[in-house]
Amino acid sequence: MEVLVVFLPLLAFLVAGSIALFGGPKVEPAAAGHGHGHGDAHGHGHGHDDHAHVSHDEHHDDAHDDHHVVAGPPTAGDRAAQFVTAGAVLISAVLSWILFFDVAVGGNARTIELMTWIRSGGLDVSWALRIDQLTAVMLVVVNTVSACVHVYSLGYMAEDPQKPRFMGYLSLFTFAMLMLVTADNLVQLFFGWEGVGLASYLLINFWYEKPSANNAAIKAFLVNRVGDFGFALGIFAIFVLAGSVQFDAIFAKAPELVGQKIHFLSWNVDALTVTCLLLFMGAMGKSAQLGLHTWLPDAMEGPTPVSALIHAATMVTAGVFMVCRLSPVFEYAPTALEVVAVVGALTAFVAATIGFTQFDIKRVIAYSTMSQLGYMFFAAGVSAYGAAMFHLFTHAFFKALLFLGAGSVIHALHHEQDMRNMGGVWKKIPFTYAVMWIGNLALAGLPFFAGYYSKDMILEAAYASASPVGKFAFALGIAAAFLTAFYSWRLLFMTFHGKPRMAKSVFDHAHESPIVMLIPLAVLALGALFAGVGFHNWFIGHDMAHFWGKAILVLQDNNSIEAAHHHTPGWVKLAPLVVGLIGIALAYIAYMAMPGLPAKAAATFRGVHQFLYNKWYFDELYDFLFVRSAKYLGYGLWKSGDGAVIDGVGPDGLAAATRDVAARASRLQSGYVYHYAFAMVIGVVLLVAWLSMFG
Amino acid sequence: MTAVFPDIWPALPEIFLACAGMALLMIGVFRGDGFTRTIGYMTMVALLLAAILTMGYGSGRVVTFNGLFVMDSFGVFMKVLILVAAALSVLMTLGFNEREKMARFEFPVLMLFSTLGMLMMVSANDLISLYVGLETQSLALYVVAAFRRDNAKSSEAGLKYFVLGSLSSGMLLYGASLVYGFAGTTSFDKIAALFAGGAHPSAGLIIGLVFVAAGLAFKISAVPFHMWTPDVYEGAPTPVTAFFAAAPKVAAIALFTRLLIEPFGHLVHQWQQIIIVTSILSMALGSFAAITQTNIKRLMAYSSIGHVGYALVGLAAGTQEGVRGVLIYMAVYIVMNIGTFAVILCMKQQGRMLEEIKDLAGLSRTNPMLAGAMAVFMFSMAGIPPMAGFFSKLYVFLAAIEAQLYTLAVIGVLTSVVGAYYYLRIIKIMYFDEPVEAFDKINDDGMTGILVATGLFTLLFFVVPAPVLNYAAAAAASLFAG
Amino acid sequence: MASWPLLSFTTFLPLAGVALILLFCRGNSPDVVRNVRYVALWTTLITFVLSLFIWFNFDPRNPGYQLVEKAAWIPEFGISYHMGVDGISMLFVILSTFLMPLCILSSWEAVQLRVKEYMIAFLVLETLMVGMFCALDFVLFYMFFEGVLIPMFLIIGVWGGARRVYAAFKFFLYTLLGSVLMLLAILAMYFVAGTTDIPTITATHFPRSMQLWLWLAFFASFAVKVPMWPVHTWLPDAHVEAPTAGSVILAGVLLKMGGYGFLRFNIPMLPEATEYFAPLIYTLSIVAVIYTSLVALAQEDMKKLIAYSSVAHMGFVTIGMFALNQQGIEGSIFTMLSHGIVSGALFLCVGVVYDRLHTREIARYGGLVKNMPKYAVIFLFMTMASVGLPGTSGFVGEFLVLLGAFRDNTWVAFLAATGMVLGAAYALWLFRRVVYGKITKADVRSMLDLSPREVAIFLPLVAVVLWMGVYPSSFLNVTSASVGQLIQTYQTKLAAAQGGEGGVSVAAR
Amino acid sequence: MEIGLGHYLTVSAIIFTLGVLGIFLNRKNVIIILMSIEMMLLAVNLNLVSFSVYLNDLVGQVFSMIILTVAAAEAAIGLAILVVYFRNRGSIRVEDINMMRG
Amino acid sequence: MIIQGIAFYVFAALLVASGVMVISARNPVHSVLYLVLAFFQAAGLCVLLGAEFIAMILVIVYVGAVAVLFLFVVMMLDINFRELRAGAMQYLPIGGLIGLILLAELAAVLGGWIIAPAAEKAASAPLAALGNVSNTEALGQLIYTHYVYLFQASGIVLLIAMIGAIVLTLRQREGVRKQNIGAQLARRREDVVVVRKVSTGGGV
Repeated sequence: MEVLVVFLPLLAFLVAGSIALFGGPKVEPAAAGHGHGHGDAHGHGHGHDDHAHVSHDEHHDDAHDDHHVVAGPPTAGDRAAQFVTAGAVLISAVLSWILFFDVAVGGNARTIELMTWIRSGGLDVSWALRIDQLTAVMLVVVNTVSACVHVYSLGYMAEDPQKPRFMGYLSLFTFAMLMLVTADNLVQLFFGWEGVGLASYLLINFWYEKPSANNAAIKAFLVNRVGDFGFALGIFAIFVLAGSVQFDAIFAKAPELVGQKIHFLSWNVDALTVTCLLLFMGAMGKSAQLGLHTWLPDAMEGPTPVSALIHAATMVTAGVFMVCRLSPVFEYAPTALEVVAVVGALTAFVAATIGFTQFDIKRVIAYSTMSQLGYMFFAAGVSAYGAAMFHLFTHAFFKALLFLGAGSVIHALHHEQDMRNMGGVWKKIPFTYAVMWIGNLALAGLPFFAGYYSKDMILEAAYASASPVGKFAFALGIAAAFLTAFYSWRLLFMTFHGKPRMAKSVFDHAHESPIVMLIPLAVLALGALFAGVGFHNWFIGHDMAHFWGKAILVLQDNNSIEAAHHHTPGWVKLAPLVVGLIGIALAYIAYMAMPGLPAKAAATFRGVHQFLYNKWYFDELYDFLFVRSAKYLGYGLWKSGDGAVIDGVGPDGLAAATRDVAARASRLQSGYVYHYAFAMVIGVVLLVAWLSMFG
Repeated sequence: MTAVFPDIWPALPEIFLACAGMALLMIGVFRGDGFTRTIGYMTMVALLLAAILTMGYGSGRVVTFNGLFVMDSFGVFMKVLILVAAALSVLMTLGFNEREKMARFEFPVLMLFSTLGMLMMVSANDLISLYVGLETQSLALYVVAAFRRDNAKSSEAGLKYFVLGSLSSGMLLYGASLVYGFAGTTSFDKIAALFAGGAHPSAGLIIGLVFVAAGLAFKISAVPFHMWTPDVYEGAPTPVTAFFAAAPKVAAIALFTRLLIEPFGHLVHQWQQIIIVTSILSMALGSFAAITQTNIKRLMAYSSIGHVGYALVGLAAGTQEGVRGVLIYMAVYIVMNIGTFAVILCMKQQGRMLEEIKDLAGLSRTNPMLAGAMAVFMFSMAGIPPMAGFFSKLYVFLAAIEAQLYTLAVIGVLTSVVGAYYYLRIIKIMYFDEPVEAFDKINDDGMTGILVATGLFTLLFFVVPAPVLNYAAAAAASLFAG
Repeated sequence: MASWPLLSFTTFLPLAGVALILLFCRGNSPDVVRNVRYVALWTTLITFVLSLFIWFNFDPRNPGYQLVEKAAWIPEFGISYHMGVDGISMLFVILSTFLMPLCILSSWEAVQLRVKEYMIAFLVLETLMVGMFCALDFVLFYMFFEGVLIPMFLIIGVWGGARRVYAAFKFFLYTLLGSVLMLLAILAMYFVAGTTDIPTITATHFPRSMQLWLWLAFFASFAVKVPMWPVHTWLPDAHVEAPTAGSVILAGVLLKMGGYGFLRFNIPMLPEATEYFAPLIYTLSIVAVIYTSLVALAQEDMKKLIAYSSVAHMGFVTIGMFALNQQGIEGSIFTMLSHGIVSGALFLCVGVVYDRLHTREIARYGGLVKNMPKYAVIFLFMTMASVGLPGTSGFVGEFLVLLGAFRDNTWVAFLAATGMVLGAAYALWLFRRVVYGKITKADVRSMLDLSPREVAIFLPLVAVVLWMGVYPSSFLNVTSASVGQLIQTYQTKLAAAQGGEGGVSVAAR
Repeated sequence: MEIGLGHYLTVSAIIFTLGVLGIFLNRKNVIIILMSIEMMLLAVNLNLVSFSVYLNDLVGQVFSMIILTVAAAEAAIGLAILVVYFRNRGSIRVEDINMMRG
Repeated sequence: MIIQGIAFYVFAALLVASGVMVISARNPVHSVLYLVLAFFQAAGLCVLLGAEFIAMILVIVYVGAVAVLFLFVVMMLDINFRELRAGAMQYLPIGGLIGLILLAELAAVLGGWIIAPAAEKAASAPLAALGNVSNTEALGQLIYTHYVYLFQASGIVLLIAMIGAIVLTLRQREGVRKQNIGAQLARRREDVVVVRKVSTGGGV
């Protein structure tokens, strides 16, 4: 069953990929995926980047629109591809719920060895499926959201001629994500890690004719790579310290490593701290934490279902998952945990500040995602792993819901993403409007919605934590909570209320999405409504210890959730709600009651606004520091380094010198006999002189 | 001091050649120039017979003619090399001379006499016989260099060669006289015996040795006594150049080697420096100066200067391994050199001889076999394995390393890289450039045979290198045993 | 099976193909040309199959030389015809024979001029390459090692691009310059060991001062071949000018000769010098990784970009082997194999578009994915393999190398790992410019997707890359025993040289 | 005023040097060069004869005779080549012997 | 002894002087004549040394044959001497310097000549062994016995010189009438004489 859960999406990808590549019904789905004769289970096929032959229309390139309209007949195998992928993922989702109850609730953690992967000296890496509580939670999250998105995409992408390719990518992503969460060792984790990165790259780049999509895809990949750079070094460090990359072995070894030093670069530093920080760097990249976050907003260039699945619900939470997975290591590295908490808190805050100035509906949600990820991290940073996971769990539902809802809006408004061109459509798309409300309520953490349970627990845990940075994180968290509520309702009001600001024809044509898109919305809405109330007992409540089993380790001193349950003052519990309500109120004032206010405020605080609107100038800074300088440096090294210096002095210089010497040497040969005789005589004279002096 | 009839058997090849030469001269005189081709073939046969006679000598060292003449395995090796080279050269000249209307029966006869002189050089065991052998060879060569007497270049080549050759003879003689005066004898054996006793050489002797070495360095065209080589190679008729580059070089090297190893073997520290210096200079000049050349014969001249430099690397070691290296080097050098000149002799368009390197352009398209052979020779000369030229370089450098002449070896290999450049340039012209006009078809079976034989030898030497190497080793050993 | 000389058969079989071509394919009619192509293809295919028997007969647990053949060659000089493979060399043999049929296939239509000579050059090249990896005698090795220059020179020079003459000369003389010094080192070793037999010399101890010089001489040869910074500049030129198949072989096999040389000679024979010079190698390799990656970013020519990426990848290789631990060395061998396949495939990818448009300028393309989806898939796959995506061969090698380096020196691993980022940057940037985007040029719009022949070339490559990425054990198993022994030799000798102190210090992990 | 071997040797050394000088100082006439060569050989002969006498060994004089013979032959050939050259170029100026260089 | 000394100095001085003149005379004919003079002086020195045979050969061969040959050629080539005279000695300084160095090197060495201890024994043809014979006779005894090899070889050298000289200079001019003795001798009356009857008064 476990194997099925993980590899069904791969199979689906292979089928869909083949259909996309070879087109038409002539390809037998069963045989298509593995033309290279390898076991279907190993390898993700040769259809990474499948592009149908049908061409696109070209009228979208300039605008920020999100959708491509058909300009050719649909591929014959479309339907097959859709059924196969959606079906496979749905089966996976159902199976993973079964697994969840078996493993997490039933406590049947297990590991299934598939085969060896890399074995070299003491390094022994296998392909294995580790199904424990943490995994089970992730399986549920991934597969459920993925299934929803698959189904949603059937409708959302209906007009796109390259559906098989798209569905294939989605399945590929699902497979990679599942490999990530089921990894039994760091290297397999890394495999999934990079696999989802690839899928993300491909999906962001799905509309490959858009230069902005191309750039966003590369940016996503590269920024992630920077994180992976640290991650890889972290893996090496772990291996050097623990002698293994297998989780159980590492966890068993971790307590012994406390206080041990490692010679890293030129310094002797605490081994676990540096290792955890390196690993955390990977998490920062994948989860778009401050510093390595710049790719996430740009990633919104991809189709909206992608944003929902990858850039909101699942992939970006991989970092959180990783930190939680490695809790038995992080627990012994308090300094590293502090860093995690601080980074998380700062991210939560910074992202929120940016979020409330943006106008692109997807970007707003993207910054919101980033902010929520920050919450998860500082939860992990204060050892509230359960809370982090719980927030991950609930966030997946409501954020996917928000994205898909936004997608529905965009769909309805004919590919309009700018909120300044929306407004007043709530009557036209009431269902969407409703789910957006649900999503926002969950996001803002209003009581009984999913976010309430998880977010409040995080804030309480931060406050209650013994960690020296807990209070700091709490403060930033509260501030972010306020901003979250504000921008969520800003989004809601700008999108659905007020006067319609789009062209009339667009407004007239606005319509509710087809049922195939609404069902996933409904499912996710249910999640956003009940995931908190239904599961909090297991995740963070009294069954916590039993629920998580050995999957999460919290040292007794650090148990902030426990502390939060017992020693939190009442105002702490109330604070998030209060600031949330204030935020909503302010948003109402600004965007419903006094629509001119935001513009005035922006004008008044022009500097601040610009600063926030331009995302704290991170992109510009990085562009200057890395992109431009790398290109400039590369060009310089090429022309002057390789060209002028190395070649100029080396081969070309030598060749020139040789030619010069050659010309001189042959000029010696003057043709005159007396010169020749003279040379001979001089030769003799010199030889005689040499020998009579030194012979 | 009674006169005994000398043992003439060791000198049988020389005697045979002398008689054959005179007989052929007579035939030529009576039958006239129309008989040249026959005389040519007969000369070749005579040379080959002499080679067979030489090979029949066996082994062991015999000194005869009152110590003037010596025969040993070294001599056998070198003589066979010389005779075969000379025979092939004669074969190559036949067609050429007829085409160029310089077919005169004296030509093969002079080559034969010159070869005789070379054999005498190889067997010289006395300064006097050394000189006589050298002059026998040289005088004939002066004449053949200027053999195209209606051609200004040829006569200029002859004149230059003669003037400088005489100067070098003068130096050699002056040196010989000093050696005689300061050692009291001209006999190699006695000189060797003198120093074997540990006698310290007087300064006069050393100077004498320098002069003698200078004279011989001229013959092998080692820098700075090489200046004649490019001009003479260019000016002399091509077959003559081919001959120059092959047999006389072997003879001179043989003589040089014998002189330095046998009588002056104990003075190795003194002459080693001379050899090292000339070797380095030769390798460097041979590599560099060739780069700018446009005339292929001239290029081959510089190439031969370079090759002599490499051979001298082996000699500089002054050891048995070094001599072995020299022998192997010369054997391989001769083969590829003859092959190369065979190609050069095939360079003609509509009966017109070509000498410019650029005339080879696109040869690989118009005549792939010829180009292939030339490529093999060029790679071999550059010392690229698996061609024979690699092995020859290998063994001289082996000796140099063994004698701990590291600097010499390093300079040697570095110049060989420079040298590779111009060999490659020829290949480049043949293979990369567009063809201009095809060469005439080769309708000379002898030439084809030479091309095929030398080409295959050069290409496939690596398969069974052992025979040549073993003979060379035995020859080198015989020099040190005596 | 093992009773007959398998290695010699594999080595010299291509020459039989040459003989066939020379003897039976005369003239220049289209039929003859077709026959020549088929003879070459079948010869290389049979050679490949034959080489697979080497693998079947190979015992991965035995760290020593296997399938050994020894015959007198020049007995008086202690030089023999000695062939054999161990875990280090065996896979390179397979790599060479594997790439060769693909090269022939890739030249099927691209080469129309002087087909006969072309095929002969490639077949000879194959003999020399295989022979080099099998040779267990220094002189034999050197013969093959240098001999490779001849066919490659001709391949670049005759069938190359506009600046082919410059490139061919640069390639030839540069490599020759390096290797002549190695020849001297070989000779010097010969005098200490009294033989040129590689196993014997490996067991010989050389004095430290001598080791340093010998090491430098070998370094001169192999560093140029690898190529390491700053002697890498021949590579971009050679690659750019060589015909596609030439680039494939150049990147796929020829560069490996340098790495193989380091492993076979520098490390086990000259351990003290290796220890002494390892920082030098590290430095140069790191510079190579960072420098050439940056330079690759700035390239405007597809082949040149991939060539520079080769330099960077080979930087990883040298880092790995001089980490001198199991993961490092196995990783570097694996990286070499993987790079052989991947960069070969990338050059083939360039060849595919070059065949259609006759330009390698990146700016001339763009939007290829629209009309050439299959091509785009394969190109992307290979790009990702080059970037080192897990699941492809590129990852395993890179990971092991960096892991090995990390164990030895964290700075090295740290700096080298930046190559992961930069590598992704130039590779994706190239891919984006060529494959993605809008088609703006009319001639690009009319380009056709891969033909079945081209698909047939790429499929084996893709399969192998996946195989190596997903189940690398098939390859690592082969190398591990020999690598283990190599490290053992290295450390034992080092310990002996240092008077017993230290011993086998780093536990074999 | 004992006349010893040294005197003879010195004289011959002077003559030899003059011969050498004659070869490369002369720029105009090839015949002078040929004569210089003869002078060098003369010096050698003088050397040999004096050594022979002082060593009480006739070999030197035998050598000398051989040299004389060969020198005569050499002169003949040299003059023959010179004549051929003159016929081709109409000049025997040393500076004109310069068709081939480089 | 005094006389011998004086004679040596006279010969030597004249030898050196004429040697200088050989290379410095402007007219090649003069050079040849100075060369002849030099040979005579050298012969004189040989006589002083007691090598009278060599002395005679010097005079006979060199003066009688070689020098005269030179003279022939000089005259035959009919060179414009005036033209040749100009600026002959412009390279004198550097050339002279090298010459002086060479001379110094030689002189430095030659001055210290001593008979090597073993040299006496090394002599191949010690005079003592030949008995009390004249120089010429002694040489004669050697040259046809011990040195027969050299004798024969010199013969070959001379042969080569002969062939060479002929090959290079002999020209068979086309279109020049030559006497064909064989043909002349083989002529019979019947072949060349025809008797015709001519009718009288008819004219030919």
